[in-house]
Amino acid sequence: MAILEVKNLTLRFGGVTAVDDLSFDVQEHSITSLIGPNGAGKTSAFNCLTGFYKATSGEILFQDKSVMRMKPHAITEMGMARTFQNLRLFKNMTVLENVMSGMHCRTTSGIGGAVVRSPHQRGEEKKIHEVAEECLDFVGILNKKDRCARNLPYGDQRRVEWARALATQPKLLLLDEPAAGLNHDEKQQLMALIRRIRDERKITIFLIEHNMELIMKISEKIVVIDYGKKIAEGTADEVKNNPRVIEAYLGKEDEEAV
Amino acid sequence: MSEVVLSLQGLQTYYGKIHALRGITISVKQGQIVTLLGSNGAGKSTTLKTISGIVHASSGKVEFMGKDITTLAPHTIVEMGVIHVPEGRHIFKDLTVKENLELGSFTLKDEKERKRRLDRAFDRFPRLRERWKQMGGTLSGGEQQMLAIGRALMTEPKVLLLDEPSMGLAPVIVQEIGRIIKQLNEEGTTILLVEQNAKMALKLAHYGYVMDTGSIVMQDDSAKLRENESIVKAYLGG
Amino acid sequence: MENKKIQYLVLGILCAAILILPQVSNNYVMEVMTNAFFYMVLCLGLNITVGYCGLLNLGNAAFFAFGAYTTGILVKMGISFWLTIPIAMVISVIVACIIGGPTLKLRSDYLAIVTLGFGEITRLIARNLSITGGASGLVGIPRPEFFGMKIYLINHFYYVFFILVVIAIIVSYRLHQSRFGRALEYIREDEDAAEAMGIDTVRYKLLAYIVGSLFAGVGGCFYAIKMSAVSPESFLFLQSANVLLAIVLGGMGKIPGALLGAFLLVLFPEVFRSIGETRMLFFGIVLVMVMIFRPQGIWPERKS
Amino acid sequence: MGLQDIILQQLVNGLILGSFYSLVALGYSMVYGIIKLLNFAHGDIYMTGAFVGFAILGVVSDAMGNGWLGILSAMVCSMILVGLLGVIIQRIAYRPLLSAPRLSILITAVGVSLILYNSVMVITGGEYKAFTTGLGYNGFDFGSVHITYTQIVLVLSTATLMSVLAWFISKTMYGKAMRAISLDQDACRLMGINVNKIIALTFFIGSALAAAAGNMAGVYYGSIHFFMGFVIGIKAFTAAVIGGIGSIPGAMAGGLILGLLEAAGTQVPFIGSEWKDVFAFGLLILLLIFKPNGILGKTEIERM
Amino acid sequence: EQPADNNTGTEEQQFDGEILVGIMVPTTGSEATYGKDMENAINIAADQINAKGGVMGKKIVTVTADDACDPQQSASAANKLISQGVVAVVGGYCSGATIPTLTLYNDAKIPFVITAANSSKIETENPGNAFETNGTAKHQVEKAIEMWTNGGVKKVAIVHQGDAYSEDLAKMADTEWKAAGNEVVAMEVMNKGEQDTSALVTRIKAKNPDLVFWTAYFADGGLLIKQLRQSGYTGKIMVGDGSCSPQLIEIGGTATEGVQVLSSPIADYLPAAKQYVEDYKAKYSMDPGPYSALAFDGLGILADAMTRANATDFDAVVKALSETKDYQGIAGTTTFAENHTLATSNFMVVEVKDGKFVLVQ
Ligand SMILES: Nc1ncnc2c1ncn2[C@@H]1O[C@H](COP(=O)(O)OP(=O)(O)OP(=O)(O)O)[C@@H](O)[C@H]1O
Ligand SMILES: Nc1ncnc2c1ncn2[C@@H]1O[C@H](COP(=O)(O)OP(=O)(O)OP(=O)(O)O)[C@@H](O)[C@H]1O
Ligand SMILES: CC(C)C[C@H](N)C(=O)O
Ligand SMILES: [Mg+2]
Ligand SMILES: [Mg+2]
Repeated sequence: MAILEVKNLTLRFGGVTAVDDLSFDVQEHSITSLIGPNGAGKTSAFNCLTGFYKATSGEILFQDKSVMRMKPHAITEMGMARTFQNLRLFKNMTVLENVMSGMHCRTTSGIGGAVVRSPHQRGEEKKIHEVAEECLDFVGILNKKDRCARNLPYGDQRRVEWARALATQPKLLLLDEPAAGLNHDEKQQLMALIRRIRDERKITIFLIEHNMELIMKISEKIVVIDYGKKIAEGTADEVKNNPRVIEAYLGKEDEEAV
Repeated sequence: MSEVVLSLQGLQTYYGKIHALRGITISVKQGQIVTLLGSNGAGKSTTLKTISGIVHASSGKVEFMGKDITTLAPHTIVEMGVIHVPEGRHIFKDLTVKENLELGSFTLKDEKERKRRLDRAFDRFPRLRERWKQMGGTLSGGEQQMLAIGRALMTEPKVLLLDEPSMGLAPVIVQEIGRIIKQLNEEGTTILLVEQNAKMALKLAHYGYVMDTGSIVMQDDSAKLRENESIVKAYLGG
Repeated sequence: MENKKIQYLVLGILCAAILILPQVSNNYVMEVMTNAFFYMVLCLGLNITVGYCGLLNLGNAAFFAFGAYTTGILVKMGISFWLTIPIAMVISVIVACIIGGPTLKLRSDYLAIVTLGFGEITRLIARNLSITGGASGLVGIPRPEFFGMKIYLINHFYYVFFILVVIAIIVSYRLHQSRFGRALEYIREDEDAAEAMGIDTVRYKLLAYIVGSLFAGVGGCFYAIKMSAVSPESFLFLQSANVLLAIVLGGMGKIPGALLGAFLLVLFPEVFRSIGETRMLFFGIVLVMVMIFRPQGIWPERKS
Repeated sequence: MGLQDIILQQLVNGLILGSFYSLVALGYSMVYGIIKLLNFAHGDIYMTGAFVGFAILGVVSDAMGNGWLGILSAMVCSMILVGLLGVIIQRIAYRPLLSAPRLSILITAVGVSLILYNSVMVITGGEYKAFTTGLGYNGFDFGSVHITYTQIVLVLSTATLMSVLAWFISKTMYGKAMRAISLDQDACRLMGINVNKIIALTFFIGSALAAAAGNMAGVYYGSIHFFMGFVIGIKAFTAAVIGGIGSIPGAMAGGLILGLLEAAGTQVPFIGSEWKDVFAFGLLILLLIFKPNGILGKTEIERM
Repeated sequence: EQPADNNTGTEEQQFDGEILVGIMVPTTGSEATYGKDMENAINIAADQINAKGGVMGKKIVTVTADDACDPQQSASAANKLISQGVVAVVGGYCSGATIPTLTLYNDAKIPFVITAANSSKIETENPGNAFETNGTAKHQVEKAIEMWTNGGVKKVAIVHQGDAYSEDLAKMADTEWKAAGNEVVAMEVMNKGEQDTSALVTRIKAKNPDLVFWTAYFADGGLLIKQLRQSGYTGKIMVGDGSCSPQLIEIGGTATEGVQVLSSPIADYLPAAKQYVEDYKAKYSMDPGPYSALAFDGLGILADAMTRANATDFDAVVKALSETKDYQGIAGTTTFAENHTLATSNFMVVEVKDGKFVLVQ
C-alpha cells in the first residue's frame, strides 16, 4: 500500500520550473530514495511534500489524504517528519530540549495549563521527557542530552536531528542527504540506523542522497529525476544500468579513476 | 627535490574552550597535491582555516615560502598567493556569476588584467560563461562549486586550499571536479585537498595525511596509504 | 542541589528585605522602588515576546497605553478599578490580534518598524481624541480601594507593585518551563525547523505577542491609578525603547536578567541625577561598555 | 490658492522633505545592508554633521562669506569629519560586537545615540543655534507656488549625491565588495577583501551623507538643535523600510515616498494635520502587510 | 542629597531654626535651561529673605528636585522632596509634569506655589494646596482676543504642538474666539522636533487667515514663523508665552519682524526688577530667563504668607496664601482669586522690532 502518492507535482519559481509534472509513490514500510543531479529539484520536491513550498499544481496524498494546502506543522502532525539538507538545530538549546520539540505535536497543554501547572500539563511534561530520552537513546547519544547542541561534533548534531524527527512519532520520515559529510565508517552506522528505524519502529523512509554506495545498498526503490522530471524508477540494479541515469547522473564508472 | 611552499609546525587552535588542533605538522611541496583525510570533526577544515587566517592558532607556526604568515590577516595571506575555497562553497548568492568572479580578483588593481583573468576563468569553465548574468544563488550545486573554484583562481594563486569540493555533488559532477583539480595541478598549482571522498582524494594526491581529533595520526605517499589496512577499513570501505 | 538551596536562601532574604524596606526607608526610596517594580512587569512581558520568541517589538508602549487609558477612562466613569483590569486585558488581546495577526509573518526588522509605527499611531490617537483627554491626558483618576482600604500612599503602591512583580515572575517562569515556552524558543532559534517539528509558528508568535501585551496592559492599569494621571507623553517611542534596552542590558530571555535590567534602568538616572546634564552621556557610555564586554547582557549565561 | 496650486505646492514640499529623508535613509540602509545593524545613532550623526558644519561655517565665513561658497566648503569639511567620526564609532562601538546577538548591537547603537546627542547638548549648552546664511528666499513662481533657488539647489545636490553613490555601489570593486560582505563575510576575507576596511568605508559614506543632509537642513531651516536627529532618525528608518531595507534605490524611493505621504497626510480633507503621522504610519503598515519586503526589497518565494 | 546651604552672604546671622523649601523644576532634559533659571531665581530670593532675617527668625533653606519635565520622573521628584521633609514647594515649569504631583503634595500636606506651569487642568485638578502665580491660559487668551479685536482680525489659524500646555491654550483660544463671534479657520498641530513644516504652512496659507496664533514653544515656533513667511504668508502672527524668548528671534531671523508675543512678566521690562537683574547677572553671570521673575516672587509670596500666618503648618500656610492680597513683587502685584489663580492677568504683549522685543502693552 502506498503511504505517499505524488501526482503530477509541479513547482515553479518565476521562470524556473524546479519540479515538473512529477509522479511517484512510496510504499508503506519501504526505504525509497530520490536521486538526481544537483539542482534537479529533489529538495524542492521535499519542500512541497512537507508544506514548506506551495506547489504550483498537482496532488500529494499522504495516507490517502491531500496535504497540498496544508501548512508544514499540520503535515508533521499527520505523521510526516523531515530532516534538512543543512543542519537546522536549535543551536543554543540543549540536546534534550532539541528533541523535546518533536513531541510538541503530540501534546496539547497550553498557556493556561502552564501557568496553573495542571496535573494534565505535568503528566505531559513527564511524557515529553521520557519520549525524548528514549529517542536519544535510540540514536545513541543519550549521554549527551544536557550538552548545548551547538557544541556537538557534526556527526552527533546529525543524530540529534534524527532523534528530533523520530520524536514526532512519524509514519513517514524524509531525510535530505543524511550522509553528506560523513566518512565511510559513519555511513555504515547510518545505514544500520536507517534499517533499524524502519524495522523496529515501522517507519517508512524516503531519502535524498548523492552517495551511491548508500543508496544502492539500502533502497528498495529509487526514483531518479532530472530537471524536475522523473527519468527513471526502479530497484538499484535497474536504475544503475539505465543509460539515461548514467548520462545525467552517475557518469561513466571508469572515468572516476581520473 | 622540489621546495616546500607551505609548512605547518605544531599548530594548536582553539574555538573558545574547544581544542580543535592539537599540534599539526604538515608540509606541502611545490607542485604537489597533498590530501588531508580524517573523520568528522577531526580538524581538517580548521587546519585550512588556520592557514588562511580565518581563525588564528594559539601556538605553532604557518610558513608560506619561508615567510611566517601565522598571524597575518586573511586578506594579506590571499595577496601573497594562498587561497582557500571553503567548505560549503560560500558563493555570493545575490551577486551575478561575473561579479562573483570579479570579486575573486579584488586585490588586483589593474582592470585589464582583471578582464584577462575573467576570460581565462570563462575558458576554463564554459558553463559559467553561459550563465555569467545569473545570480550565484540560483546555480545548481555543481555549478556553484565550479564558480567557487573559478573565483579562487582569479587571484592566480600559488597554493590552493580546497575543502571538500565534492560534498553534496552528484557523481558525474564529482568526476568533473576531480578532472579540474588534476588539470589545475598539472598547470602548476600546488593544492592542499581536504576530502571525505577518500577514494578520489587518494587517487588525485601525491601525499596524504590522516587526522584524528586534532592530531596527525598517519602520513605517507598516497599510493601507500591506499594500501594501508586501517585506511582501507575506515575510509575506503571493503 | 546545594546550589538550589543557596538560591532559595538568597531569594528568601531578598523577599524579606523587600517586604521590610518601607519600614526602614523614606518615600523617595519607595517611589524609586515602585517605579522599578513597574518596569520589571513591563520588562518581563517584553521578555516573552522578544527574549523568548525573538520578535522585535518596538511598540510595547502601545499596550501599556491601552491598559492605562482603559483604566483611566473607566475608573473616571465610576467603574471599579478591579473590574477595569479584565476589561483592559480583553482589549489588549483584541488589539494584539488585530495588529499582530497580519504582521507577525514579517521578518524581524520589518516587524520592528510596524510595531514602532503602531506604537506611534496609538500615542497619536490618544493625543488627538477627546475621550482620552487629548494632549493633556486624563487627570484626577480616583484611587481604588482594596477590601475597604484606600490605596493611595506610596507605600501601598509599593506593595501592590511588588505583588504584581511576583505574579509576573511566576507566570514568566512557568511559561518558560513549559511546552508553550519551549515552542517560543524553538521559533526564536530556527523558525523553519520549529515549523517542521509541528509547531504552528504563526499561532505561537501571535500568542507570544499577546502574552507580552497582556503584561504591558495590566502594568498600564496599575500605572494609571498610581500616577492618577495618564498622558500621551508617557507612551513615547522612548518608553518602548527603554524597556527593550533594559532586557537586553540585563540579559535577554532570562527572568533575572529582565529584573536586573529594569532595576538598573530606573536606578541609574536617579543615582546620577546630581551630575545633571552629563548624566545621560554617562549612561550612554556605560551602555556601550556593558554591551562590548557582556554582549549577552549582564546576567550570566545559563548553558555551557 | 486654488486646489491645483495646493497640490503642486504640497508636491514640492513632499519632494524636499523626502530628499532629506532619502539622504539619511541611505546611510541607514547601507549600514544595514552590510552588517544588518539598525543604526539608531544615524539620526544623531545627521545632527552632529549639522553642528560640525555650523562650527566650520563660523570659521570660514570670514574668509569666504556665508553664501554658497562658504556653505559648500563647510559642508564638505563636515562630511569628511563626520564621515571619520562614523568610522571611529564603528571601530570602537560596533566592531567588537559584530558576532554578538543582533539586539546587543542595536542597543549599543542606542548607547551611541545617547552619547552623541548628550555630548552635543553639553558642548552647546542645549541651545538652539541659528544657522545664519546669506541665502534669501529668491526664486521663481508658478502661479502662487513659490520655489526658491535654495530649494532647487537642495534637490539637485541630493540627486547628485545619490547618483554618485548608486554608481559607486553598482560599478566599482569597492561597491561590489560592500554587497558581497553583506552576503558572506568569511567568503570575502578569503577573496582577499579587507572586510573591516570596507565596513569602515561604508560607515564613512553613510555618515558623510547624513552630515550632508544635516548641513542642508541647517541651511534650509535655519536652526539646529541637539535633538534634531531624533525625529528624522525614526523617519529615515521608516523610509528605509518602506523602500526595502538594505536596498540603496529602495532607500531613495522610500524617502521620497514618505516625504510625499506626509505632505499628503497634512492635506487630507476633513481631518486635521494632527493625523498626518497616523496616516503615514498607517499606510506604512498596510504596505508591509501587502509587500512584506518593502517596495524594492528582495521578495522571497511564496511559502505556505 | 543634602539640602543646599544658600546663605552665601558675608554677614553672620543668627537664626532659630530652618524652613526647608523644595524647588521642583526640570534641571535635566530638554527644558533644563528654564528649570535651572527658575532654581537660580528662587535661590536668590532665599538669599535675600535670609539676609533680611529670614521668616519668623528662621532661615530659608532650599532643596531642588529634578522633574525632567516628565510626569513619571516628577512623581519621584515630588516624593523625594516629601521625604526630605520640605514644608512647601515652589516651582513647576511643565504642566504635564506638574499635574500628577498636585495630589502627592496635597496628601503629604505641602503647599505648592506654581510659578510657570499654567495649563487650565491645574485649576481643575487643584486639590486646594496649589497656587498659580503665572497668568492662566484664560488670562492669556483674554489678552490675545483683546489684541485681535483691536487689530481688526477676523479669521484666525491656531497651531499648537500636541502637548498639554500648548493644546490647552489652543483649545481655550479656539473656544473663546468662536464665542466672540469670530472664525477659527484652522486648528493645527506641528509635531515637536519636526523641522519641516512646509506642508502645514501650505495648508494654513490656503485657508487665508488674518492671523496665525502659535501657542507652543519658541524653538519650533521660530521654524514655523520662518517657513510661513518664506511661503509668502503676509498676515499677522502672534505667539504665546512659551515662545517668549530671544531665541525665537534668533531662530526665526528676519521673519519674526512684527510678530507679537504674549508674555508673562519678564524681568527686562519690569521697573521693579532692575536690582534683581543685576544681582542675577552678578551671581550667575548670565541673563535671567523668562520665568525668572515669577519664580523669584514665588518664594517671596510663600515667605510672606508664612510670616502672616506666623506658622509653617499646612492649613495655616494655605489659608494665608489664599488671603494673599496685593503682594508687591518684582513681577507686579499678586492677589489670588477664589480658585488660587491670579485675580488679575499679568500678561504683557511685546513685539519684535529690528530684531528686539519692544513692549507693546
Ligand atoms: N527558493 C528558490 N528560489 C528560486 N529558485 C530556487 C529556489 N529553491 C530552489 N530553486 C531552484 O530550483 C532548482 C532545484 O533546486 P533543489 O534545491 O530542489 O535541487 P536539489 O535537487 O535538491 O539539488 P542538490 O542536490 O544540489 O541539493 C534549482 O535550479 C534551484 O536553483
Ligand atoms: N566555529 C566553531 N565553533 C566551535 N567549535 C567548532 C567550530 N568549528 C569547528 N568546531 C569544532 O572543532 C572541531 C574540528 O572541526 P572541523 O570543522 O575542523 O572538523 P573537520 O575535520 O573539518 O570535520 P568535517 O568532516 O565535519 O568537516 C570539531 O570538534 C568542531 O565541533
Ligand atoms: C510657557 C510655560 C509657562 C508653560 C509651561 N511650560 C507649561 O507647561 O504650562
Ligand atoms: Mg537538495
Ligand atoms: Mg570540515
